[in-house]
Amino acid sequence: MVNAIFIIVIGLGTAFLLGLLRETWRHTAYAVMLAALAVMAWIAVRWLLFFAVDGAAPVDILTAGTAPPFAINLRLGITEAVLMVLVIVCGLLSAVYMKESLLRLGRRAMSVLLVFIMALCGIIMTRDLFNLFVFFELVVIATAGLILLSENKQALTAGFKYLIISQMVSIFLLIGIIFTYHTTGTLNIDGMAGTSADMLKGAGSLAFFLMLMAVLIEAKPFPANGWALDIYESAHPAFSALFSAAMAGAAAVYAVDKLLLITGPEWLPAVTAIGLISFVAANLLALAQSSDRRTLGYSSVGQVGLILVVIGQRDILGDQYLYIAGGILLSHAIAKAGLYWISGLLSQRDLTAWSALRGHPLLIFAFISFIAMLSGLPPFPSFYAKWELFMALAVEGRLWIMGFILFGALLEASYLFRWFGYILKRETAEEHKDAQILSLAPHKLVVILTAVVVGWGLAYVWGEISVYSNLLYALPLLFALSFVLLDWLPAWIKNTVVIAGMVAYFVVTYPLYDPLQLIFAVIFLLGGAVIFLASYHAHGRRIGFYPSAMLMFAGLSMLIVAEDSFHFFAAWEFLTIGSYFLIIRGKHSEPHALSYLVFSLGGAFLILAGFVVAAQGVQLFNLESLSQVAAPLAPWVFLLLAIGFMTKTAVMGLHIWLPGAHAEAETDVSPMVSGILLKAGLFGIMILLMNMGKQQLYGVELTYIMLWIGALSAFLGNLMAAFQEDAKRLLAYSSIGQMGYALFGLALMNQLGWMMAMMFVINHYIYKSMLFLSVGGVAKRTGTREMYQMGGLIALMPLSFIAVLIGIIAVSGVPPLSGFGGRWIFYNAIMSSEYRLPMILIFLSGPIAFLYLFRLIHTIFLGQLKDEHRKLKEAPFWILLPQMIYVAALMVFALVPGLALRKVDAYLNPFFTDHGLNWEGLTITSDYGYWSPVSIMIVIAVIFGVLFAWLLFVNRKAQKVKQFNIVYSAERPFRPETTHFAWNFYAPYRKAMGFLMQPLVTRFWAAVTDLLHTLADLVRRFYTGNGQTYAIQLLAFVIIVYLFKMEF
Amino acid sequence: MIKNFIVLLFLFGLGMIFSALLLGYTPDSELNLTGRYYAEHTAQDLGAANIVTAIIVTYRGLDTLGEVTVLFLTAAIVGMLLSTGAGKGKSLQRKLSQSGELLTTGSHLLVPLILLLGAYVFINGHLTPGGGFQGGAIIASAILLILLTDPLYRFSHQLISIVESISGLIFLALGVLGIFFAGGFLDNRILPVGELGSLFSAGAIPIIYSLVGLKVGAEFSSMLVNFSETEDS
Amino acid sequence: MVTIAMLTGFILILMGLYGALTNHNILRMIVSFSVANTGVNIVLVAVGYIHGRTAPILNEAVPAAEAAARIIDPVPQALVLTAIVIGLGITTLMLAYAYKLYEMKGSLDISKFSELKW
Amino acid sequence: MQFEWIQIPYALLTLFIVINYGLIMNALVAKIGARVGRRHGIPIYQNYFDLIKNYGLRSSITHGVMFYLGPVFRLSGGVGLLLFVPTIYGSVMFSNFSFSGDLILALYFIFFGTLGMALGAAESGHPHAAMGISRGLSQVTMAELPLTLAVFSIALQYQTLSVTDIVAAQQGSILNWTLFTNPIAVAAAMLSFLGSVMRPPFDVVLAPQEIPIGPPTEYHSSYLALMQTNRVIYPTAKMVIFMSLFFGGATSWPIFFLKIFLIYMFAVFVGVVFPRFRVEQSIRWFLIWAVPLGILSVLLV
Repeated sequence: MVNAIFIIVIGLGTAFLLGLLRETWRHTAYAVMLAALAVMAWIAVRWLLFFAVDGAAPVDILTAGTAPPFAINLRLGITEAVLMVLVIVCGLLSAVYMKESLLRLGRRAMSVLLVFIMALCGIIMTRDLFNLFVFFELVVIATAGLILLSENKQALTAGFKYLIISQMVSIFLLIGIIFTYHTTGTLNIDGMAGTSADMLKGAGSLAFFLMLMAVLIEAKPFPANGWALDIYESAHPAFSALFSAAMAGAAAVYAVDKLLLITGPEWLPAVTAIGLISFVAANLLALAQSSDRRTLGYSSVGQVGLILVVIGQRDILGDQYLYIAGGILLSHAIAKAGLYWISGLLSQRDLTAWSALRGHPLLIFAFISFIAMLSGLPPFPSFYAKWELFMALAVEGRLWIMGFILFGALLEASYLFRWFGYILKRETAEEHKDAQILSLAPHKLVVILTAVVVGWGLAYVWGEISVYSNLLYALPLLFALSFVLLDWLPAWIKNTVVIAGMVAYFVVTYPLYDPLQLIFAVIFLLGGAVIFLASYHAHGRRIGFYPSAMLMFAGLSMLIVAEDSFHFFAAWEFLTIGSYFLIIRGKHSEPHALSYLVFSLGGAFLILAGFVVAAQGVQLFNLESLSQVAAPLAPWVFLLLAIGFMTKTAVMGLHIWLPGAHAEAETDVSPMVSGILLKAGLFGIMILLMNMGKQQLYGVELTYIMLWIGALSAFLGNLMAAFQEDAKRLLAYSSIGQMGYALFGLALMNQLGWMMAMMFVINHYIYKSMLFLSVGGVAKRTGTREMYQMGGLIALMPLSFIAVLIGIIAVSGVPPLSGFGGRWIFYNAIMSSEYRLPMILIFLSGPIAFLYLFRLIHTIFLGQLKDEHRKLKEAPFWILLPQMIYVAALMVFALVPGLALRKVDAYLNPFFTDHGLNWEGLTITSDYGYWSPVSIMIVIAVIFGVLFAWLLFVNRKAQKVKQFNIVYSAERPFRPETTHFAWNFYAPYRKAMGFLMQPLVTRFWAAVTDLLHTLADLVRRFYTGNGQTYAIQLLAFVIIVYLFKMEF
Repeated sequence: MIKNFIVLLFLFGLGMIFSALLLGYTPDSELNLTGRYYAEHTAQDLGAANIVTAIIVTYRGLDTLGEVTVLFLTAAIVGMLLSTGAGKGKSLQRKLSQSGELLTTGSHLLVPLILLLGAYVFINGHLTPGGGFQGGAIIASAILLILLTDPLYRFSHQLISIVESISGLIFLALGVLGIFFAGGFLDNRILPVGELGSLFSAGAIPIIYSLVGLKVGAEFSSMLVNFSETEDS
Repeated sequence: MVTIAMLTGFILILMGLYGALTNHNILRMIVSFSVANTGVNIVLVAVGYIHGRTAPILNEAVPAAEAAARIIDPVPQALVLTAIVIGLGITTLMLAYAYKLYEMKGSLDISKFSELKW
Repeated sequence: MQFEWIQIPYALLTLFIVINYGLIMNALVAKIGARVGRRHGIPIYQNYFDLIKNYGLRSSITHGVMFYLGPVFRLSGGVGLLLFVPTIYGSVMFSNFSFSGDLILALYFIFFGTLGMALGAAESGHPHAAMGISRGLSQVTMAELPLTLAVFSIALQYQTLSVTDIVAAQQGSILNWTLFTNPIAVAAAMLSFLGSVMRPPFDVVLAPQEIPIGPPTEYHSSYLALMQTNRVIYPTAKMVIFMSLFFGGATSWPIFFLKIFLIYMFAVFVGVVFPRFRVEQSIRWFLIWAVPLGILSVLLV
């Protein structure tokens, strides 16, 4: 094995060597530099493999032939090796990326870059305090040099600010070091750790404080980080990448970690607090940014803050410490470097200018991978890391830390995904229309793609070393990811593969499911396959559609079979992200997709919190063990999980994302996210209730509250649906109502209630998918979703009409279709419930459903046909086909509900005290009543058939009259627009009940976001841009931390 | 005014920290662990009479390498910064009045002496107070003197750069030799330790320190030259 | 004696910082930082001083055998040398930057260079 | 109970009786209304004439499929509703198809005809039709609520959803009627009943036909005949439910006739006394007067 000191020797030697070359031999110099970096990387990688694969113990590298503490020694263990590989590889890639700039500035710049990398390695390896200082100063100076690589003139000012700061830092550091030395008699970190008792009191403690502050400031904590943001913003992007990933992310943070060895746990809380504040504040401030690189800077500050938190929590993390810190650190480093590298391809600095990436699927995939890494989404290392971190925090009861982290992470995800929305949806600003914003140099692309590959590789590695099974081995996920590679195929081939895959997966996994899971599996997999039939209508390649859709379905199918909380949550995240990508594909869905994502992630974080609190450190926490959660925690766990799941089902209060998201999605996406995705939330609630049952918090029964929430959602959802002008929004609000019913049924906590919910699950899938497809088909033909602009389409689109007709009969619960079954079970269920008041709302919402249903069918298909629509054709075949399948399915389900529900009924029996239903014969009986779907159907069909036949017979000569051949107050109407009564259809109802329509919830959430943005905008004024002010802030930071620390 | 007051306030806080340090400070009466080791072992292990030099060049040689690199970097960056100037090399040279005869002659007389002194200081760094940095600084002062007397005097950047690089490389190479022929990187005992107090003693320390001296001299000179050339524009 | 040196050092640091944080002129700031650096260096050296002892150079006056009882702590002396050189490096860089900044704006007022902010 | 073929003629018999009864009762009510207004009114057999005449007419125009189907839906709803509820308590003959489902089936099947009718009328393209439907549906949302609550209340009271069982529980004495055992629920239900029979003061829904048209105007000849048939069956069928739930049901046809008539007269009396409400007024009226009664009845059971 090559001595690791050669990393430093080669770096430095090459830097010196470059001075011998002629100024004009720039390409030679560049090649030499790359070679040197490559050799350094090779050495580091060799060591890494040595430690990781062979499990070797850390080695000490002595200098001067004298043992420490009398001479400087370096140490190389697995941590150091990982960090050095990160630093050097990042440096190498950045060097490749910066080719032009380096060649422009010549060999001196290359020397500086080499020294920069070398010094970072030095910081990582050294075990000597003063040596640490020297390497830090080298980094500072090299930074001041590398800033010149930027073409931005302002970079100079940023560099100068950094020099000012580093002056302050070196004062603190030197004073700290010398007094530490005086107290302990050594400069060696390990030596000091041995005398840590001295370091905890008096001057020693103060000295340590100064040192720690100095090193911390290099990690750029809020608020002493204005200078760093300026550098991030103005430096060459590849240098910013290096500065963020290697300098702040790896070296500075590791230096903090080393320093903390000296005093043990004494200073950990302070570091935690500083990290936490940085994480939350930086992510908050990033909300108000419009410059891409500055946003990344804030994000970087935030991520480093998060790593500091991990370091601060080292005392409770035990063996997992490196796994957690490493997961977050590496994800951050790769993602941030990758994003900075991408930013270098763009010539405009506005976030919206990134829309130039559109049309480059590879870059978009890279961007997605990077923001997923930053947001801690599976399967990336940060996901595993955060999970383990929260597990540990929950065991120790440090829940407030967890809360802050989750809040910050939510803010972070908000702006990252908002940015993603810009990429997909924003138009480039007018003045830049002609300018070439994106320039794709091959070597830069190679660098970016390397980062993507490494990121996914690490995802694999982290999965391998986690105690859970590797997420990347999950078949559905692999299937989904394979579509990233297959995306060049035409859509119809991919569609066929998808349908075949889903059906095959269902067939293969069929024996695994219990009856409850089976219902969901049928809906998710087979139901999904049916919706995909509609996707055949799309032409071309439909780039991005299949990976996203399959990611969602992968999540769904993994969710059903998940046995422990980790896999459940991972599946949950997959389906959330997949569905987000699906939703954002809609034409105007950018803001809605974002609000969907923010709410979903917020909900997901609550679920995460619930799970880890429940697990109390048990790593493979079986979902069934939720029932064994002890008393004081149980209701809180219940609360967290319930709110999390209810976000997905869009209960009133957390619903504002749904209408936009479902309405703006593409024609075949709306049924997926409405008919299928919403069920995931219900599935979660079922798992929760089945295992935790009724919980009481401060004497209030939580399921009772749920009951109210369900009823309220059903009522208000229906009510709002009645007032929509947009057909798809109407259906979306209707979904809120329907989910309210289902939630209500579950919260009744009796078997019939659950049967009702299952009934709703199945029904809602069928009819909502069908309605969304029909309405989508109509909207496709008419080019609008405003219902009042349609009308009279029945003759032109009879099949769509039939689907809607059957759909609304089913939704309304009118016999003989299957909706009635749900209502019937509902009445039986509430008979045995001990609560009565919430039913009132449900009773009220039933008839309200008629309002919107009638409006849906009337204003679209009946009434007056518009002139511009006279030549419309029926919806495309592929959109109609699934609708007809649904019609058939509804009929079958209406006739023999037992087919689906019988087994579930038996399965649920042990969980509840009351009786289920009796499925003997054709009549279904409960304790209270009976219901015979087949007889109902036959009786109605016979009566209807007889009357219809008779009418046909007597009026066989009837001919259809012209459109305006109606009696109309002695006039003949002449325009369909004035004759089609459709807009504001329920004016009288609005007069009576409109007061319930105040958008209080929307206003509330708008106020919350406004508040956050205003706050961010105010706080960031703090960064005045004046280097002197930054220095004062730094001083203030140190003093304030001092006062706090001494106070407590 | 408010700003000054705030600054004062925070500096008062810092002053509090400093005073706490000062009050908590009790001067050692004995050498501490590290100091004692150096006092007792330097002579026989490394053979350097000047313990500080031994520490700088060997025990904490990595620091020194870093230090030299700091100067190297600074010189490179100053060069980079000032060579990318707006009107670099284009503007007319200012007419400077000739330096006086006395000054010119005096400096011609002094420069070799100063260079000699510098060389002496770094060659004897392991024996007497002084060393590479001091020597290098003295050498650079000679360059400064030349520049002051004749601001238009042009030094060869290439030459400075070569001196700088080669001395740096040899320093490193000597350090690496330590890995193979002695106890570790930068170990000076690749050459015989010799007799305490003589010029050819203390292993590679005199050589290294001389190289440091040359390098420091070259780097300072480079900075000075770069700064002085900005005056043209 | 040591205390006085140290006190002087600290006062220099505070003075330097005050100057650096209140003067708008970049050159003055640089000078102020130099003052503060000097203060730091004085503190560094003062820490290693032991009353009544001599410099850590072995010669006739200080034979190797008695060195441990006769010399002051050599480590701070070594450190201060490094610190001085590094301080010098940074000061040089700041000066070079100041030159470029002046070239850019025609001014040396630090508050003029605040385009990057928020 | 299972289906037997003999039930079909029995059902037709029930239908026949109810149609005749409905025709006469409607005429009687119209007559009473006219007399109260000091007019002469129609002859008692007028409805027979109208119905037969309209059945005899042929139409050669239609406004489209749903227009065609509207009356079919409508009448199917009426007939179905009648046949899903046991007409005469204790009589196998007149229990019709009540084995298909219980009270809930009847309650939801009420909407079948309404929905179909609304669809048919809407296809006529006439704005007033849509307007009338929008009003009707608006009013129904609130008018139905007290009834639903009352039904829930008595279902809780009797612990069953079977109409037959509920009637059975009220036998023996007049004091066993729900009217006396649960007066609040009955009050709520009867107020709701006012709203659902489309008589004043809650008949603004039908108002568009007075000025001068609405769905029925577009319907003519045999379409209209079907709807007229429904108009005699449907209210009766509905009142059968009320009678069974609240007024002890009927054990024989004479009691059936009497009770239905009295229930209907209740609505008629209210209608002739009160002026007409606008939709939002009637919604508020139900919300303020009927709904609290319903809630009270649910809570007190």
